[in-house]
Amino acid sequence: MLKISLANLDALFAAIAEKEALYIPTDKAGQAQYMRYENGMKMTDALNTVRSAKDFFFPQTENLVNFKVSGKTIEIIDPRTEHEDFVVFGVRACDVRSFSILDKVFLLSDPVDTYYENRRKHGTIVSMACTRPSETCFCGSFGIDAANPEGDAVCWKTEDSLYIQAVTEKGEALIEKIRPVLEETDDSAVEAQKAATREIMGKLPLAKFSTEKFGGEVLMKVFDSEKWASLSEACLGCGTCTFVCPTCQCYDIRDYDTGHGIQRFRCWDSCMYSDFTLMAHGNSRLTQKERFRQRFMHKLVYFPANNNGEYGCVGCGRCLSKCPISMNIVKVAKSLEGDL
Amino acid sequence: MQGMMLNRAKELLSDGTVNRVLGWQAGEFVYDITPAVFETEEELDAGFVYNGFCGNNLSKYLVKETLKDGKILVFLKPCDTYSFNQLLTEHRIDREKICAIGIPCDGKTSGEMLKAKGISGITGISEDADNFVVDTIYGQTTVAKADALEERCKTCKSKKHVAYDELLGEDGEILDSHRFDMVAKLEAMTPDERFAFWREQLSKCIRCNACRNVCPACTCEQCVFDNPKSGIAQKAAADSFEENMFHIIRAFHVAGRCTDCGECSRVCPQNIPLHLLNRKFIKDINELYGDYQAGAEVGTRAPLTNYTQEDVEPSIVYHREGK
Amino acid sequence: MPNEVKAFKPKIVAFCCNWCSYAGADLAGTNRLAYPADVKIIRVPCSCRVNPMFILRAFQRGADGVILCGCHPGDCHYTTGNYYARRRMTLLFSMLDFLGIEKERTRVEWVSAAEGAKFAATMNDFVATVTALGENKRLEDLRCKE
Amino acid sequence: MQKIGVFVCWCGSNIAQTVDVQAVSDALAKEPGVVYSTNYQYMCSEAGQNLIKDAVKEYGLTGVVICSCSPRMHEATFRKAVASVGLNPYMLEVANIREQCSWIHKDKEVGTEKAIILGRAAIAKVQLNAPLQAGESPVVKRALVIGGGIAGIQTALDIAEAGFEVDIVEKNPTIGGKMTQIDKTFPTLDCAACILTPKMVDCAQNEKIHIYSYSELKEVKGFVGNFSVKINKKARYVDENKCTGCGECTTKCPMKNVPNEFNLGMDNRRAIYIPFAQAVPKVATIDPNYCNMLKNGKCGLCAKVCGAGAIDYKQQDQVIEEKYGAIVVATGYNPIKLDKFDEFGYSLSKDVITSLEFERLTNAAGPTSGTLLRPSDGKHPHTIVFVQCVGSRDTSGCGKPYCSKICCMYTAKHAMLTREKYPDTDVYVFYIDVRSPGKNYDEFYRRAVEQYGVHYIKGMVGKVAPRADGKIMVQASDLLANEQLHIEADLVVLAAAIEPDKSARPLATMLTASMDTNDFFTEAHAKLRPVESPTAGIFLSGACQGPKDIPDTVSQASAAAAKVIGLLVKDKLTTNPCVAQSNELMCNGCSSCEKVCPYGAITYIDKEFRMPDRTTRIRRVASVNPAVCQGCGACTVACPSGAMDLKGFSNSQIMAEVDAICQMK
Repeated sequence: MLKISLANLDALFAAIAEKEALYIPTDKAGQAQYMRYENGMKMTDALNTVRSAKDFFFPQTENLVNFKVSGKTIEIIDPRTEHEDFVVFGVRACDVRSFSILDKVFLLSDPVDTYYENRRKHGTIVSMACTRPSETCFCGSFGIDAANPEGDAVCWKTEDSLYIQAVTEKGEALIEKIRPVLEETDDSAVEAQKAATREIMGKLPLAKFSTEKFGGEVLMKVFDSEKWASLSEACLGCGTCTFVCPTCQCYDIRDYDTGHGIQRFRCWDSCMYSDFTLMAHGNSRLTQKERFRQRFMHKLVYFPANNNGEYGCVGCGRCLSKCPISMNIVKVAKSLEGDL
Repeated sequence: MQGMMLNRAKELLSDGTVNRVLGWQAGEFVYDITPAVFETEEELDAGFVYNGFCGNNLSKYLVKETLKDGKILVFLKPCDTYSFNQLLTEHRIDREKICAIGIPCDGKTSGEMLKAKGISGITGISEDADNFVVDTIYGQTTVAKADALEERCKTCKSKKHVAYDELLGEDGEILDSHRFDMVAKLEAMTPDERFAFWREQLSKCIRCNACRNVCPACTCEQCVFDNPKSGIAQKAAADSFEENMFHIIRAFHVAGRCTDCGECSRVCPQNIPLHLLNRKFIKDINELYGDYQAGAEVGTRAPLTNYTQEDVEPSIVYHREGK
Repeated sequence: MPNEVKAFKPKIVAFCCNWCSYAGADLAGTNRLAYPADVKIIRVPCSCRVNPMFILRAFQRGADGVILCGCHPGDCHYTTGNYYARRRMTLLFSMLDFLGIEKERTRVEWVSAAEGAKFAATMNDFVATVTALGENKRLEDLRCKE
Repeated sequence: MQKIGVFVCWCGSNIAQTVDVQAVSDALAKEPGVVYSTNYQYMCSEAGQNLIKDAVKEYGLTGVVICSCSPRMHEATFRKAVASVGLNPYMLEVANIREQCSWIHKDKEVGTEKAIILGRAAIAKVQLNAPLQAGESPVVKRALVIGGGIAGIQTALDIAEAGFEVDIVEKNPTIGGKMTQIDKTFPTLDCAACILTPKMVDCAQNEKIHIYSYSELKEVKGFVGNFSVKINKKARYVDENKCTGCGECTTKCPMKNVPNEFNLGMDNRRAIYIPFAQAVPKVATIDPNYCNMLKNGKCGLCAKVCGAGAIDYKQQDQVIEEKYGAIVVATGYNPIKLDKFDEFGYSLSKDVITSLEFERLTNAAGPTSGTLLRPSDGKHPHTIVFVQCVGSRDTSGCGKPYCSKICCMYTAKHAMLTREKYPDTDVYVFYIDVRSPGKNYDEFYRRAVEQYGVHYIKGMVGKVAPRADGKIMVQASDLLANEQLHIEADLVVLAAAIEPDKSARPLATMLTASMDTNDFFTEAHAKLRPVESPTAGIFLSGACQGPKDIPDTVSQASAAAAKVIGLLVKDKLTTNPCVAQSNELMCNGCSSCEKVCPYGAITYIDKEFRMPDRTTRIRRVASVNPAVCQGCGACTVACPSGAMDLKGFSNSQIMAEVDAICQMK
């Protein structure tokens, strides 16, 4: 176990930033968000960023291919370049887990999404254990330990110090680079904090919340539930839940006419949108009820059915606090589980 | 008030005056209220709620609800009644199918507002006349209501209901709210400062469309930004231009029609002060073409579908006071 | 001359109503009243046809200035079109200014069919103003640049 | 994707001189969708049009772009050409590379580059064009003539002759115009009144003609075939229907010292007056600036003496609304004011007069009853100096840059008549050039010099200085003899330049008709459409279009009448198919578009729609009446959902043009 005094945090960041691009969660325009580290930048006190850390590997928009048009000729240009190495610092346990969910979609099954792979390969995740979880947190429901997150390296922040430990080779390589600013210590303080956090986690209102009744087995039962109508009644059809969600992975591919060519890009899509899966014949999901149902079916039923029971949710609670009408996966699951 | 509303709703349901009730439903944590349609007294008893967190403007749901058969009861806070009138003006809702009950409002807050005060781990909230008492797993905190109010409520333009079939409680007055102070403050900045301000704010936009979808003035059958044939359809704010474009055009499309209900800013997950764009238009309209409050009356002609021969020239923008 | 800095030539889009300003532009041509080639005219039936979307679109695609010319208020071929255009543009320009975008990049000018000289003078002045401002940076879309 | 043909016109050298037409057609050939691109000397010629037609047929073109002069000039020509070979005329766009390119840019590289971009924009637009079908609109079979001078009179008579109703609006109390003030006309020397007044009477008696005298236009709305006009009939305080024109009142009115404008202020009239004996209508008018009764309610003498009881001091301006199919502008001219020309001493001496004043001094109905006498002392002048080009052909900025055209001839007339009537008079004419083209004009001028012994001196007058003894010193140079002349004159006559009447500019604005920098109305084409304004349905008659003498004016007046008749004989005009159209699927029924429509072309209907989920829904949607819509596009911007679009100028077409113009390089 290595540590650095909180007063010296700047030195740690500077040391990382010297070697690689560093992103930390900071307060910008009143919101916690990841920003590229610049000298003097402070880490946020907020529990988590509004947007999740998935942006680093699956950004909201990404160019796939460019077509350069001049007169009647079209040239095809691959915009990809080898991504620079970067470090994402301070990722919470829930968000770290989201990467393994995204990996299952983009990386671990054919075809491999080379755009995602490019970013994933060059990114090092430094996670941060939670100490003050919120009432909207329910990562525990998915077997995530907020006190001891996954990641290439893990950090714990106490009153006065930041403790850091490498978990993977990437993590070790990073710590090797910044070793001079760190000092060796035992893990007693960290263990004490873990215990404290776990105790708080147990007291959270959603500590007992579980999705275990859901999965591939109950597909039709959930799908056909009459409750979807009332649950989706007030849904605005906006994309807030999907866009703040660390595991939502749907995207649309669009062409942008630049005037001298086409940029074919992908951008996040939302199953809540009326043009989601719009095809030439029209949309198979005719009303907001079907679109709304899709999102929760995906997270609670389709994803576990296809991924050995793993749910497509990490319990970060972003949708709970951000949905304009306060409708969310917890309310949906609680409403439906009675019938299962 | 919640009790009065509940009783009246039940009466009207049971005597057949209305078939459905549009109101607010309780959630997990007191603050997470969801708009809901109640069809029976049992449903009302089980979930109907009206408290300091019932911020949602229900008027827009009437667009969808009045397409259905039967009559619906809707509870309207003073500022929601302006949206209600504007929707009537634009023929978007069917007045015949609505029973509107005006209800008082002391200003609303939200879970987000409380959390912005550093409160976390909320397990319960109770309210008295002046305060919210918030229980958390980390202890109890008392927050003065006046402090916790949403920005739009701190600068509330009116406690007066401009439309209703019946009224519960006392009607209020139109207020002198200083709601344009922040706009004026921005106007007084240099263009560079304003540019920096808006770039910082709008660069947060994730184009979730929550602002648009919640807006009672945005009831288009298909938004130009969703219509691939419009030539300006955008699914994501791919760059700074598109961030600007979306918000400028959206504000322009609702200019003269926006009642300043503030829902856009309330729902923005990134807390972008979007209402300032709308208020800028309202302020300009008031100053250049005379005071106009959208939704104050049914059937008025919006400033952008109106003119006078003596209107100021666009060049006023170059000569106006300020920087 | 590889080191020579190419003088900034602004891109100016001029929306001209068919009845007055486009005819005014024709008259400027007939009278050989020169104005910079940076100005390219788009003919619209009336100033009220110009949607703010068009103006933003022009900036997006690389315009450095956009000017809207129509009949003088009171003289609209369609009687009232320019009155609506006047309100729309006043509010739009004010909003652009509110966002910190240089207000001098947009302009409305009323030019009648008889005012060829005014058309040329207006364009000369507008080009000079926009040239002084330099490239449009605040409302640019980098994707459209090469 | 369209198959587009591009045709670049040289316009002789008008375009080709500053635009490399070959480079333009080569560059545009490379644009997507362009299958044929060429250039030709005159696209509008028959050969040029055939070139286009052949290409449409040979290449199966679905879209055509003409890079040429302004679409206001030849768009219709080209559209007709492509329509004749089966292509929808609205599949053609014109890139204006003459008025908006070659004529304003001197540098060929710059001009060429801009022409290519303008061509690209037109191609981008055509890509999105759709075939359109023209509708029809009825023609109101009534014409309006603005101005009751010889031009307006002739036009009105000719139109009425063809059987159509005509209204003349004249701002003065009588029709007749400038010609009523002229004594004799060149080159025949017949008396102006003798040839004009019968025509005035014809007008008054023609049942197809209605004269609104002492009236002015207040408002013009509408479009060709269907103008709606408000005429302000000024109060003349005399009931036109009762007044018999006996003139009793004009002899009894106690206000005797009102300057008489008919005689250019050289004598006086009363506050109630009939401008001259042959006025039409022969009706008295009270001048409210001088009438005591109107100013302070004291007098009322004219009412007392009027046997017909026609005097009405309470008369108000009256606004008359009328619909017309065509409007003719015949607003005429005026001599310029000479106060800026100190060197000619016009304001220093009463004996320095303008040519029009000279006409009055020699006219039997003039202030001197036709005897040529000096205004200052009423004595017969023995030496008269005529100065030509006063304010004409003047590039100093004081006067007018153009030649006023009529001065050479009327000065010759004045000189000749003076010498004939008063052979003891020495007559000098100072000129820059003598311009006498026209049938029998040069012969006329030569007669003045050769038979009548008028001293024509090439040279300009430098100074005209009145002397205390009443003589006027004229200092001038004789360019041919190369000497300075000092002439002691008794009378100096200045041939003042002429300019359009002041009412022309506001009128042009009302009519949305073009004017040039000198305020002359612009014709649709200087050679080919000289009597039409570029604004459809507006025609030009007489000096409002440029300086003209009487024969030219009358020819043009008849030509304009012929054009009007050609329009009025049609029962219907094909209407502009570029009208608004609402996409019902996207329409919210919010009424924004209806509120901004100036024609009331938009109504709402409740319509049943099948929804994607197989339910049906009745929705309120906008519906545009294409016969009423004029295509301004106000509704398209008022519509927030973009449901309302304008055919021919659609959102996507305009944005395609924007894109093409802004394309980054």
